[in-house]
Amino acid sequence: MQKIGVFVCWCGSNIAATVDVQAVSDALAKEPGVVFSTNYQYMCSQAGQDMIQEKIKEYGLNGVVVCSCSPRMHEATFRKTCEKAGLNAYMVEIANIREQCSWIHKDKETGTEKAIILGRAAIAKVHLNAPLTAGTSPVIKRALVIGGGIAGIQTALDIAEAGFPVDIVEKKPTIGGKMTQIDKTFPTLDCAACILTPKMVDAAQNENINIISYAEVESVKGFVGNFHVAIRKKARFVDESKCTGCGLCTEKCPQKKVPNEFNLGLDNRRAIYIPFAQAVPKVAAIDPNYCTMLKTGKCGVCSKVCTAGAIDYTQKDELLEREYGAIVAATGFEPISMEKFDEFAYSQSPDVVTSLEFERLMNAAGPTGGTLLRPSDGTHPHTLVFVQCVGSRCDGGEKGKPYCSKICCMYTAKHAMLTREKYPDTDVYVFYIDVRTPGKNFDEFYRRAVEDYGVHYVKGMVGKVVPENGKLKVQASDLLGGQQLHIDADMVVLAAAIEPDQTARPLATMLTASMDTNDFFTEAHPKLRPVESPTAGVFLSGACQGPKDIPETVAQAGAAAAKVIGLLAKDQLTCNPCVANSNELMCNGCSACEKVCPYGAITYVDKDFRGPNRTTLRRRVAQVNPAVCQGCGACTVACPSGAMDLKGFSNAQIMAEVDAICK
Amino acid sequence: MQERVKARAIELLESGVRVLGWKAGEFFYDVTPAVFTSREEIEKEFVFGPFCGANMSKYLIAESRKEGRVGVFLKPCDTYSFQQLQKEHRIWRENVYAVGVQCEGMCDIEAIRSAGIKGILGVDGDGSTLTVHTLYGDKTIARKDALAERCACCKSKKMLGCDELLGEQGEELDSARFDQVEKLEAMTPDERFAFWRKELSRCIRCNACRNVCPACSCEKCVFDNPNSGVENKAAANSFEENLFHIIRAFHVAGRCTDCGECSRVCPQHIPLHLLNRKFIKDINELYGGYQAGADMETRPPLTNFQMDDPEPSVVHERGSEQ
Amino acid sequence: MKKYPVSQLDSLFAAIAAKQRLYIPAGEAKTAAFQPWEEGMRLTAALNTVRSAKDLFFPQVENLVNFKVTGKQIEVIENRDPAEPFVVFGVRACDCRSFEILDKVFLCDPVDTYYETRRACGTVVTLACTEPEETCFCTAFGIDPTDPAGDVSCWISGEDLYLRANTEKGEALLGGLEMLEEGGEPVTDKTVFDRLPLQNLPLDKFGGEHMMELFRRAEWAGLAESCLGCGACTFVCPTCQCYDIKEFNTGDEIKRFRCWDSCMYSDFTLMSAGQPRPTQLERFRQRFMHKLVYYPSTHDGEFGCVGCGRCLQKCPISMNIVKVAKTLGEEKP
Amino acid sequence: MQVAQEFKPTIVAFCCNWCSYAGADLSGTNRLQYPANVKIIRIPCSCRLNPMFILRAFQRGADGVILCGCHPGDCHYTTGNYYARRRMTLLFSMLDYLGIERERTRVEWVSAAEGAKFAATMNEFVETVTRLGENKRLEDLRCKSE
Repeated sequence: MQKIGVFVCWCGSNIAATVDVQAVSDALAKEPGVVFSTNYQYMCSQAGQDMIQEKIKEYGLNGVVVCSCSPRMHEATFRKTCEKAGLNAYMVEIANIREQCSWIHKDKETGTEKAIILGRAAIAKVHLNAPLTAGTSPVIKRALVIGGGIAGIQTALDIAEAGFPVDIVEKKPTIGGKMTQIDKTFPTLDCAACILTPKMVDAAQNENINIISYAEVESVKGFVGNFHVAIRKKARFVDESKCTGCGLCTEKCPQKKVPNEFNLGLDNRRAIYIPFAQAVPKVAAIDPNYCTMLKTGKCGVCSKVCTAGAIDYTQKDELLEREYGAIVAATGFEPISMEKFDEFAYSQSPDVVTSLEFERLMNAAGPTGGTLLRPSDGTHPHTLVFVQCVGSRCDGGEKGKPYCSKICCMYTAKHAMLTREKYPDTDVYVFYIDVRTPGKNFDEFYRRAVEDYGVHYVKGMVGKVVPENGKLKVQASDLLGGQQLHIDADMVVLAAAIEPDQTARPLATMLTASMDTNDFFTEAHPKLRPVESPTAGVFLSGACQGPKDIPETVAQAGAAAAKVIGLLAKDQLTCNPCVANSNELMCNGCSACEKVCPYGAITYVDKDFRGPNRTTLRRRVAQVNPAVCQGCGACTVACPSGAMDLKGFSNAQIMAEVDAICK
Repeated sequence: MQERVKARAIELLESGVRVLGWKAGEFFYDVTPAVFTSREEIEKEFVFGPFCGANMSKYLIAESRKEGRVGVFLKPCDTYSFQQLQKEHRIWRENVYAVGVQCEGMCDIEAIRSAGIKGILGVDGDGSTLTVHTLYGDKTIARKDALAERCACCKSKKMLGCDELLGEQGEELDSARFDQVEKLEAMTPDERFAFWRKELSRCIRCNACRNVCPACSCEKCVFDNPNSGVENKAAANSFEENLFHIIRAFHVAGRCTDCGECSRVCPQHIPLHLLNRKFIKDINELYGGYQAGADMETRPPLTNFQMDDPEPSVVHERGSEQ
Repeated sequence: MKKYPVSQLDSLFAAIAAKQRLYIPAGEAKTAAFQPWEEGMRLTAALNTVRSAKDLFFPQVENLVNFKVTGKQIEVIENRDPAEPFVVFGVRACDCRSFEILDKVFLCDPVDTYYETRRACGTVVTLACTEPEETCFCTAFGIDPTDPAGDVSCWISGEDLYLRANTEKGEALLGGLEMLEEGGEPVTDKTVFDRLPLQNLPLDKFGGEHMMELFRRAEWAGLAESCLGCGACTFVCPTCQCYDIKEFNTGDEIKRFRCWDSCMYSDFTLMSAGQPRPTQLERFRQRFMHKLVYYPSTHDGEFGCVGCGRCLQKCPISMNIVKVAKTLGEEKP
Repeated sequence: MQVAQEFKPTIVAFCCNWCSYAGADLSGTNRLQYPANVKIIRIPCSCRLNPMFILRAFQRGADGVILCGCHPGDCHYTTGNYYARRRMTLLFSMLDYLGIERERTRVEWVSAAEGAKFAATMNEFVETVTRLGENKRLEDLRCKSE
């Protein structure tokens, strides 16, 4: 018989308002095995925890039930508390009378009644709890960062600085990500490349960082501290170890008509190319979709001109098997496609561009060498219209995204400002729903655009853009002026919403990390654990978790790195002791459990058992590896004889809860 | 066939293996599974005839663990159980010499009795009608009426995984074995409930169905295990009747080869095979055709899945007009 | 001797049922059972029921007592089923004999009051056999199926049902049935019973004398080897009397009940020390030694079997007391 | 009808620890109401739910049982809910086959982000079961006392 203590928490008024905590602790005091029962304002406070410890000693409690908030919130807290008082951590059960009771019921009577039942269930379970001791599993001291943008680079650098080896897997031929395509950064207007490329070089030179570019993660197995990852290194047809990055091949290649993705197709590159001058690694890659040699077997110019003899048309994809202790997702974002927004004539006129394309048009390394020219006729535009929230903040969402993309207001202010600065003869209009400028020096920045640079900010949405003899007829509403505006623009710039990279969803599935409905990774806790995924050992860096600007991304990247370092700094991880174990006397050896185990934690041995009348029987029985078992319980149901049971969630315990609830 | 089987049994015995077969009883129909260890025994008591319904495969769990080899005669349907048990590592194959025996369907003495024939002393005639000798003179019955239900809708005459075959290797048959299940499915829930109450309320929890079932070969059955939470010795009320049969059917789901022993041995003639067949039918319909014991490789449906498996709500949608 | 036209059995049953609950063997042959009579219910065509008449006196599950625990208080609550008089009609001679065997067990000191009450409440109306099954061997135990005992004995002969009261209870029952007319004697033809294949069981060796010898016989191994360890034989047997006492916790009280147990079960009389009969061989031997040796040895030679033949029909592997008796009973050369 | 109004069914909701239990918490955090006769039991994964637990619940007086787990593909243990899905499908089908009201049992996939869905599901389920009335077909009278 257990000696159980019951501790009912008011959670200030969160619980006490709709649950008569006194009545609850009184009612539960009458339950069999309960020797002490009380209630207190904040059980999780130091004072509350002290009381629990005190009572454990005073009454020699060997079971504790805390009626409080969700176990997902404070189970760990109270387990530690009890452990300090010499009680095994797994002799504690939480009755969730806040999230699942006081917060969803208005009527105090109902709430109280339900709280008592939930308490009873927890007590019934504790009666059957047994002390559990956690096993340990070793930590592989190596991290994987998926995505080589500013987020991934920063995370990798910070981890590497702490002395742990990191692999960066980047699907493009170079790291750098979106930031490489950006011209200047708000609110300081300093050059993006100037601050990014040194970091890229640092990453390349750091002996703890290994960049696996032009590669993608193919499969992830294992668990925290012990992931097994297969990485597909796509064939570049260029030997990285030999290529010097001289770029001769990219000049001689006869295939000139390849849209240059770095400039978003605003100009062309060759079939063999180096994405941009500061690429890391600075190694050419052959685009198999355009290379005549690879397609027809005729050409081979690049291999002739390559003095380093780095060209290798026979190169194949390479599959790397690596082991990691932690994984960071830093898969970043993409602007959404503009197809669905034909009212802005994006597909009809080359002079309607997205903001990112505009970045390239403004960029010295861009298609126009940094002078702003209309893509259609290369003339200098005089009237520019910036359209905000294209695809952002769309209710319904069938067309765009329900969320705010967060960065558009600021980069548009930047664009407008830069345009006016470089070309004072231009008229710049910005159509907006709201201008959102929270952030250090953000609002000042926006006001400078309006006040010092005379950018015309118009509250209202653009209804239609019609290309008409070389002009773009913009039809918009001015909500404040209460009038319809008709502007003959030379260029229209669309602030396209941003969405998670397409590779994020399949990756999340591989990582068993959950995602929200917009395919952003969900964090373990929206406030308290923003850079961790609910899946242990998987961390989140940058825009893959939600829209972010550069400073935020870098900050989160560092935070993720800190978490990874904290994990890798451990030699052993204490495993979850709530694992399956098989009662060999009842095991049939039928392998059903082994088949459903996702971790391969179950193995079989032939064992001799004492049979009746001093005989021995050899039987095949299952054995569970507690370090590998993650405690899902699939095996317990697959096992017909019930030989397989789950510690902490045993058949008996769950049925006891059922009984208590249905009583 | 009787003679061929007997002759082979003797050869096997003399080659040094114990022989597991059917032993004659007081009457012509009450044959008992037995291990034969001497030639005389076989000559005197070994039978293989229309009343050798017993499925020998389950005995192999124990027999194959003993010293030396055991020879066994298996009817086509028995071979499915035989293979399923190997799949579950229950039979030590190396200690077994399996002889497949082709079968043209077993008779069921209970079927003859239900035809109102009393005091049965003997049966002969292999044709379409049987002559039954009784205390009250001779009676006749159509062979099909004397046939065991499971044989009337035999699913396969294929003999699997045997070391040798007596008689022609057979084929899988497209049997009408799901007809009764469909009939039940077509009923309203109330009718189904009434039907099963009537049947299951007769259950006396003698465990014959469980103990004869090759799939029910657990070292310790949950219903005998005081710690399982469902242990019970008698069906105290309608709930426990349901509980026992639902859980049993569930535990053998995807493993039951539909050998029909459960229904054969039920002293209360509860059509237990209709529970197992329901699962088999569902599995076939929802997850693609699967026959337990048909091969050694395929993953049993309950330890397997497809990403696009139907949702549990299909149950609600099916026949939701009711 | 009284008589009544068989054609009007319904009204006879109605008359009895009007006064007290009446059970008759009804239902289709293969699932015949003693059932509370209701309008239109017919006697089954089957010679005998699947479960014996013992159920009415010693049901498979029977409430004993309830406990209610409040704090440290344990309250004991009587919950035995109410004792109401009933009549069971159509009990065969074999089942009727089984009551004597059960009485010796349950009514000797200490008396099983649950059984006692039911016996006191029940009036047994037997029915003589005319068409035995090949599996019948009651005659081997000195039972005359054509002249059954019971409070009232009945014969169906020609168009009529003949009734004879053997006890006061019987008198009382028949006395209350005005529609009965005085009648002559039924004609009974015994010849078919002489043709019964199993009537001459070699039983001389059984009983107390050769206990240890029989216990040690090597044949047990062969007899028991294919036993599945199910309880079919036990539960259809009219004389099996073993039960287990179990408790069911409903959450607010504990119900103690008893239910039939079977010596064939692996957990039968399981003790903290373990299983006294570790293999099926011992369990199997126990059951038949009990029927043929232990029981007679303690009840002046009376066997614990009545030859109803149920186990012959119901055993999944057709192993039964007849095979055992013949194997062990026949003198070995 | 009147009775159906007053009748308060007992509902047992088994929730997987990673998605649905968190979803339930979220509906609490967002103060989304659902009837108090829903009581949640936390299990590590939907694949931990043994059919015996469901029958046990009905035996002990539950009128409806619902299982909530991660959406297929999002299982914290990768494959658990796929097995649960098959098991429950077959079990429910069998219960229906025995004539037990199919609406008493249900599976719903609720992610940690779907607090609203959780509340809605529970409201809807309680309504359905209330309409069905007391569980009679799978009851154990011994547990109905008092």
